[in-house]
Amino acid sequence: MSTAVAQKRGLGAAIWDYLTTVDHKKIAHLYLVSGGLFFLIGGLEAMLIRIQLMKPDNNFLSAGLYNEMITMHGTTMIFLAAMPLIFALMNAVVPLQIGARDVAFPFLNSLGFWLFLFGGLLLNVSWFTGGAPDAGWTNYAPLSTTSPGHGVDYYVMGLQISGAGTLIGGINFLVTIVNMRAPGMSYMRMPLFTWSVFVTSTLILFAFPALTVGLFLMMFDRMFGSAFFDVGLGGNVIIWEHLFWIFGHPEVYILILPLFGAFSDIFPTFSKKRLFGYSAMVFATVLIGFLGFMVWAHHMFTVGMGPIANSIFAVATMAIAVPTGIKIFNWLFTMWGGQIRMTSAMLWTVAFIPSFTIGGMTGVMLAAAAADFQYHDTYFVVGHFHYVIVGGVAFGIFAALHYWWPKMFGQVLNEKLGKLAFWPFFIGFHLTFFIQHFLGLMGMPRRYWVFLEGQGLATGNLISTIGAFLMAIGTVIFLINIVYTAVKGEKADADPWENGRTLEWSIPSPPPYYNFVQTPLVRGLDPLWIEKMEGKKGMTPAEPLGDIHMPNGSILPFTMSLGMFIAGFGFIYQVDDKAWLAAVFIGMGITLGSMFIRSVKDDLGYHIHKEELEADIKKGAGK
Amino acid sequence: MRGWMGKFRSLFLFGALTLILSGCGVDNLSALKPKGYGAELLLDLMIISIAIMIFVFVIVMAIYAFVLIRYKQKKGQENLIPKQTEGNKALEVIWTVIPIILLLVLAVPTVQATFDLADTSGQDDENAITIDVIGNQYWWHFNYAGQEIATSQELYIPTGERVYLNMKSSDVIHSFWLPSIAGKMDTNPGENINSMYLEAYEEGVYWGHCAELCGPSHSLMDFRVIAVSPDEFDQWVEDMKNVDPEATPETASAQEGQELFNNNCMSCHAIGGSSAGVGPNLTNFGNREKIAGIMDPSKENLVDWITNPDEIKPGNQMPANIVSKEEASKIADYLLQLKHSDVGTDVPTRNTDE
Amino acid sequence: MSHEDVLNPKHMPHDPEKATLEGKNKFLGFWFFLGGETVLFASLFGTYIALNGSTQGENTPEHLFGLELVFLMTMFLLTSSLTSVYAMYHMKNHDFGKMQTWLAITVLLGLAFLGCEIYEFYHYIHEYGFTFQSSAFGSAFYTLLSFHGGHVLFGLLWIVTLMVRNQKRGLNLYNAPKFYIASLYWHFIDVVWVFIFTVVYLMGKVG
Amino acid sequence: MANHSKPAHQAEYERKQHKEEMKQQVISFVLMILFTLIAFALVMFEVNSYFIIPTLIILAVVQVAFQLYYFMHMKNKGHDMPALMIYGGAAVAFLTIVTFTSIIWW
Ligand code: HEA
Ligand code: HEA
Ligand SMILES: [Cu+2]
Repeated sequence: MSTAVAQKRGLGAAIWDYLTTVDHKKIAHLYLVSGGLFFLIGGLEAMLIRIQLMKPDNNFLSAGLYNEMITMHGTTMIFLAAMPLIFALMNAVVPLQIGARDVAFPFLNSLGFWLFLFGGLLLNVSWFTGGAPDAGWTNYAPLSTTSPGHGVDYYVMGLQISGAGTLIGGINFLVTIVNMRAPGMSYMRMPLFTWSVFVTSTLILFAFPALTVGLFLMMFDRMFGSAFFDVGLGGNVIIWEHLFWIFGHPEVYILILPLFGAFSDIFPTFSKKRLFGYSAMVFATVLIGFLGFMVWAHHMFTVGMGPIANSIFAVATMAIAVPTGIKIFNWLFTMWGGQIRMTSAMLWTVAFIPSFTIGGMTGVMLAAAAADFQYHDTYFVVGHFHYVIVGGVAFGIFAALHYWWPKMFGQVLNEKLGKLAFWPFFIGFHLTFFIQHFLGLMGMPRRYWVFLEGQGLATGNLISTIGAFLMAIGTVIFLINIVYTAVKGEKADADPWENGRTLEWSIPSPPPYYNFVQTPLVRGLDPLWIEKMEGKKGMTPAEPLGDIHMPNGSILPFTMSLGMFIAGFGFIYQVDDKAWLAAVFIGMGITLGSMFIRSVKDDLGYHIHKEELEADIKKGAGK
Repeated sequence: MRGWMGKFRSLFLFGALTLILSGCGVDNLSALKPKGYGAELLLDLMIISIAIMIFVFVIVMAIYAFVLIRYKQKKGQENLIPKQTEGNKALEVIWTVIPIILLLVLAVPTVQATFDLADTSGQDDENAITIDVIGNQYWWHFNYAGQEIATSQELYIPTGERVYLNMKSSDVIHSFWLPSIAGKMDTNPGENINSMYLEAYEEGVYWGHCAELCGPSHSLMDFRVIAVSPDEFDQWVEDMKNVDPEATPETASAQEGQELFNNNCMSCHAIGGSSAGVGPNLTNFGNREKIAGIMDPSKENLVDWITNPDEIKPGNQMPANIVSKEEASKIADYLLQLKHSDVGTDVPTRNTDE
Repeated sequence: MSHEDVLNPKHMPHDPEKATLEGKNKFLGFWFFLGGETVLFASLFGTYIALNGSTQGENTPEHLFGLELVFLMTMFLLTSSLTSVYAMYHMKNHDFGKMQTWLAITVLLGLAFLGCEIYEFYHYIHEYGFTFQSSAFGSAFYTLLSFHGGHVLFGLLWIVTLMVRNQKRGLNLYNAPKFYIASLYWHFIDVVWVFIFTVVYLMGKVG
Repeated sequence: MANHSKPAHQAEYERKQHKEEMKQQVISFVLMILFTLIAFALVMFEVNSYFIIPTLIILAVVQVAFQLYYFMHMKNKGHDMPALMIYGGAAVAFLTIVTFTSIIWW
C-alpha cells in the first residue's frame, strides 16, 4: 500500500516505491528523469557530430564511429528522449485535466514505462559491446541487414521492446480519456492538451504496429536467415522503407501534436483569454492526425516510385499545411486582445511560433516532389526537421515543463534562470540550423562523416557548430535551474500562475496521490476559470465525500520488462553461439511467468477511507 | 519586449549576411547555380515555393509582432480581465482558404516538374545516349549501353543533349546526385531500374555525390560528370572504343607496373572493354580528375591508395597491402600514364575559391 | 462497488463484463488493441502480397498448396468461433458450467487447428524442402502464418488459464470481463484466418 | 450500476433477448459457412473468370462483417468507440495493402 511505504522513508523504500509504483504522477517522474537523461546523451552525441563537422576533412571521429553517432543521436532523441518526455507530460497532466483519480490501466502504465526503459538501455548497451547501430535511424535495408557486428541487432531488439511499451501507453491513454472523464467533461469541453493526447494515442495505436512488423522482418533476416530484404533470394528492400515510413511519418506528428496541445493550454493561461477557435483547433488536430497517415511516401520521392505516386503524395503532404496554419493563426489570435505575461513558459511558447513556422514551410518546400530531388538527403532536410523538432518539440517540452513543473514537483522553477537558459538555446538553435538549409542546397549531403575542402561549406558548418555549443549552454543552465529550485524548496500554490483555467490547477501542487478528494463537476470549457469568474474558490464536487478505490503497486511490470531485456541479449547473441538461447528461454520465462502470476492473482486494489480523507482535508488537500 | 524583437531581427540579418558571404556555394556543385535543364527547372520551382513561403511568413510575423507589442501586459493591468472571445468565423475561413489557394499555386508546377523529370521516353530514340549507372560501395560504374565502353568515377556526356541514365546498385542503396545539372535518384539493388536524364548546358566538370547512407565511406563516394561538346564527345567515344588494354608503356618502371598490375589487380579491375569487374574500370586513368573520387591525382596519393585503401576510404572492398610500397610505385607509374583520350582535359574545372 | 460485491455479487447484472469500471476499461482497451492488430496483420499481408511471386522459380503457391487441409482448418476455426459465442451466451445467462463446457470445446477445436497447421508446415518442409529460408516467398509465408498460429496458441493458453483459475470460484464481476475479452480475441483470430485462407490459399491457387 | 433487486420478469425478458441474439448468431454462422463453401468451391472447381478474385475478396469481407457485428457484438449499443478504432485500423490497413500491391514495384 503506497501510503504505508511512503511513511517508511529511507532510500531503499523510496526506490522500491518507484519500482513498484502504479501512480501516474510517479510514473511521470520516472519518464521525465529517464527521458531527460537520454536527451543529455543524445545531445552529447549531437555535440560530437558538430565537433566532427566543425572544419573540412576533420578527423575527430572515425568514419564508422560517425555513422554510429548519427544513428544513435537520431534514435535516442526520437524514441528515448522526445517520446518519453512527452509521456511524462501525458502522465503528469492528462488524468488531472479530466478530473480522474488515475489512468485506466495503472498496471499497464507502469509496464509501458519499464519496457521503454529497458528497451532504451538495451539499445545503449551496444556502445560497450563492440559497436552501436550504424545504418541511420531509418535503418534502411540492405545496409542494415548486411551491417557487420551486432549494432543493428541492438537497434532491432531495443526498439521492439520500447515500442511495445509505447503502444501499451497509447492504448492506456485512449481508454483513460474515453472512460475516465469527470461528470460534465464532454469531449468538446476537454482541454486541448487532452485532446491532442487522444489523437496522438490513436496515431500510436495505428502507426507502431507497422514498425513492429518491420522490426520483426529485420530481426528474422538478421538472426534467422529469412530473405525479406535479400534481393538474391527475391527479397525487396523497399518493403522496409514503406513499413518504416508508414510508421515514421505519423511518428513525427506523435511528437508534435502533444506539444501543440501544451501550447494551446499555455497561450490562454498567459494571455488571460480563452483559446481562440476551440472547435477549429480540435478539428485541426484530428485532421492533422488523419492526414498524417497518407503522406509517408514523401520520404521516398527519390526511390523511384514514379511520377504519379510522387505527385499524389506531394499534394497530400501539402494539405497538412492547412490545418497547421489554422492552429498558428488561432494561437496568434488567442494572444490578440489578451494580457500577455512573459513567463519562461510563455517565452518558449512565443519563440515556438516563428521557429516552427519556418520548419513547417521548409516542410512544404520539401513536399514539392520534384524539388525534393535536390533537397532529399541533404542538410536542407536536416535543417527542416530540426526546425520542427527542436523549434517545435524541444521548445514545447521546455515550455510545458516550466508550465507544469509546479504541478509535478510542487515548486515553481526560477524565472530568472529560466529566461537565462532560453536565450542561448534560442539563439544557438537558429545559428545551428538556419544555415544548414543553405549548406544543403550548396551541395552538402546529410550523414556525411567529412566534407571536403574547397566546396564552400566550411564557414557554414563552423557557424552551425558554434550554435550547437550555445544550445548546450542553455541546456546546462536549465539543469542548474532544476537543482537550484529543488534546493531552495519554495512551495508552490495550487494555482501558481494565478490564471490557471483547467482542472489540474484546482488541486494542490503536487496533488495528493488520489488526486481529487471528490470528483469535480465540470460545467464548461476551462472549468476552473468558470468557477473563478463566478467568484468561487474551487470546483464544486460531483459526489459526496466517500471511500476512494486505489490500485495496488506491483513489481511485476519491472520483472516482465527485465525478462524481455534478458531475452533481447539472448536473441542478439544466439547467432554466434546457440548457448545464448538459454538467455532467451530464461528471459521469456521471467516475462511469461510474471504474466501468469498477474493473471491468476486477484488484484482488487484497496480503499482509502473517508476518515483518512477528512484528515487530509484538514491539512489542506481539498482546498 | 522590444529588446526581444531586436535580437530576433539581428539574428536574421546575421543569417542573411553569412549567406551573402558564402555566396551560393561553389560553381558546378551548388544546386543554386544550375548548369543544366533539371537543376534549372528545380531552382525555378524552389523559387516559386520560397516566394510563397516568404509571403506567408511575413504575414505571420506581422501579426506576431503586433500582438506581442500591443497586448503585452502593462504595469497596473494585472487585474484586468480581457474579453473571452470564442472565435471568429470569417477570420477562420480566411486563414483556411488562402493557404489552400497558395498550395494549389504551388501544386501545379510541382506536378508538372515531377512529370517532366520522370519523362525518359526519349531513350527509345535510336540516337539517344543511354548509360547504365551502377552504384557500388564506394564507387560508381558507368556502362555506355550498346557501345563497348565502360568507365568508373568519371562520366563523359555531351552538352546540349539529353543523356539517359538507367540506374541500379550492386550492393546497398546509393543515390546519384548531381546538384548543378539535375536532381538525384536512388540506385536500388534488385531487379528494378530507375531512370533519369542529364542535360548539361555548358562544358564543365561537375561534382556529384552519393546521397544515400551506404556505409562508413559514404561521404567519400564522389564522382565527376564531364560535359564536353558533342563533337568532342564523339571523339571521346572513338578513343574509348580503340583502347588497347595490352599496350606496352614507355618507361621501364611502368612496364614492370603493368606486369604487377596484371598479376595482382586484374582479378577485380579492368582496362578497356565493358566488363564490370569487382572494382572500378581504370581506362583513361591518367586523365582522371581525382583518384578514388576524392584525392588529387599525384603519384604519392596513388601509392598511398594502392597500399592502404582502407585508411583512405574506410570499409571499402579493396584489400590492403597486396603489393609492397615499391611495387605500388611502379603500378602507379603504369596507371598514371594510361591516357586513352585527351578529350575533356581542357574543360574548365570547378571554381575552388571559398 | 466493494470488493465483496465484485467477487461474490448477489445478483449478476445483464452485461457482467461491463458492470464495473475495470470491466469497461478492459473491454474498450481490448477493442483498441484489436484496432492496432489490424494494422499489424495488414503489414504482414502487404509484405506477403509483395513477395508472393518471389519464389525463386520453385515451390510456387499453386504448386504447394492443397485446399483440402485448409478447408478442414477453416471449418475448425469457424466452428470454434461459434462455440465461443455459445460460451458468452451462457455467461450472459450466468450459467458458469455451460460456459466452461463450451470454452473447452473451443479449446479442442483450436488445438485441432494448430495440429493441422503444424502438420502442414512439416509437410512442406519435408516433402518439398520449402522452408523459411528458401526464398523471400518462403519467409513471408511462414511469417504470416506463424504470426497467426502464434496468436492461436496464445489464445488457447489464455483461455485455458482462465478456465482453470476460475473453475472453483465461478463467474463474478471480476473475471467476467476477462472471459469476454478472451473471446473477442478468439473471434479476431478467426477474422484474420478468413483473410489468410482467402488471400494466401484461394488467391494463391487462382494465381 | 448493477440492478441489485432484479425482478423475475426482467430476468426472463433478458433471457429471451439473449436467445434471440443467439439465434441471429447461429444464422450468421450458417451464412459464414456457406460463404466459405462458395469460396472454396469457386477455386476447387476452377471456375475461372475475371471476377473470381474480387468475388473471393467480397465473400471474405462480408464474412468478416458478420464476425464483427454479430459474433463480436459490434451491432450492439456502446460500440461506437470500438467501431471507430476498428475502422481506423482498417483504413490504415487498406492504405498499406494498396501500397504493397502497387507502388512497391515502381
Ligand atoms: C515534429 C516533427 C515534424 C513535423 C511537425 C514535420 C512537418 C512537416 N514535414 Fe517533416 N520531417 C521530419 C519531422 C517533422 N516534419 C523529420 C524527422 C524528417 C526527416 C526524417 C529523416 O529522413 O531522417 C522530415 C522530413 C520531411 C520530408 C522528406 C524530406 C526528404 O527526406 O527528402 C518532407 C517532404 O515532404 C517533409 C514535409 C513536412 C511537411 C509538409 C510538414 C508539415 O506538417 C508542416 C506544416 C506547417 C506549416 C506549413 C507551417 C504553418 C502553416 C501556416 C503558417 C499556414 C500557411 C502555410 C502555407 C500556405 C505554406 N518532412
Ligand atoms: C528529437 C529529435 C532531435 C533533437 C532534439 C535533435 C537535436 C540536435 N541535433 Fe539532431 N537529429 C535527429 C533528431 C534530433 N536532433 C535525427 C532524427 C537525425 C537524423 C539521424 C540520421 O541521419 O539517421 C538528426 C541528425 C542530426 C545531424 C545530422 C547528422 C548527419 O546527417 O550527418 C546534426 C548535425 O548537425 C544534428 C545536430 C543536432 C543538434 C546540434 C541538436 C541540439 O539541439 C542538441 C541540444 C542538446 C544538447 C546540446 C545537450 C547538451 C547537454 C550536455 C552538454 C550535457 C551532457 C552531459 C551528460 C551526458 C552528463 N542532428
Ligand atoms: Cu514525413
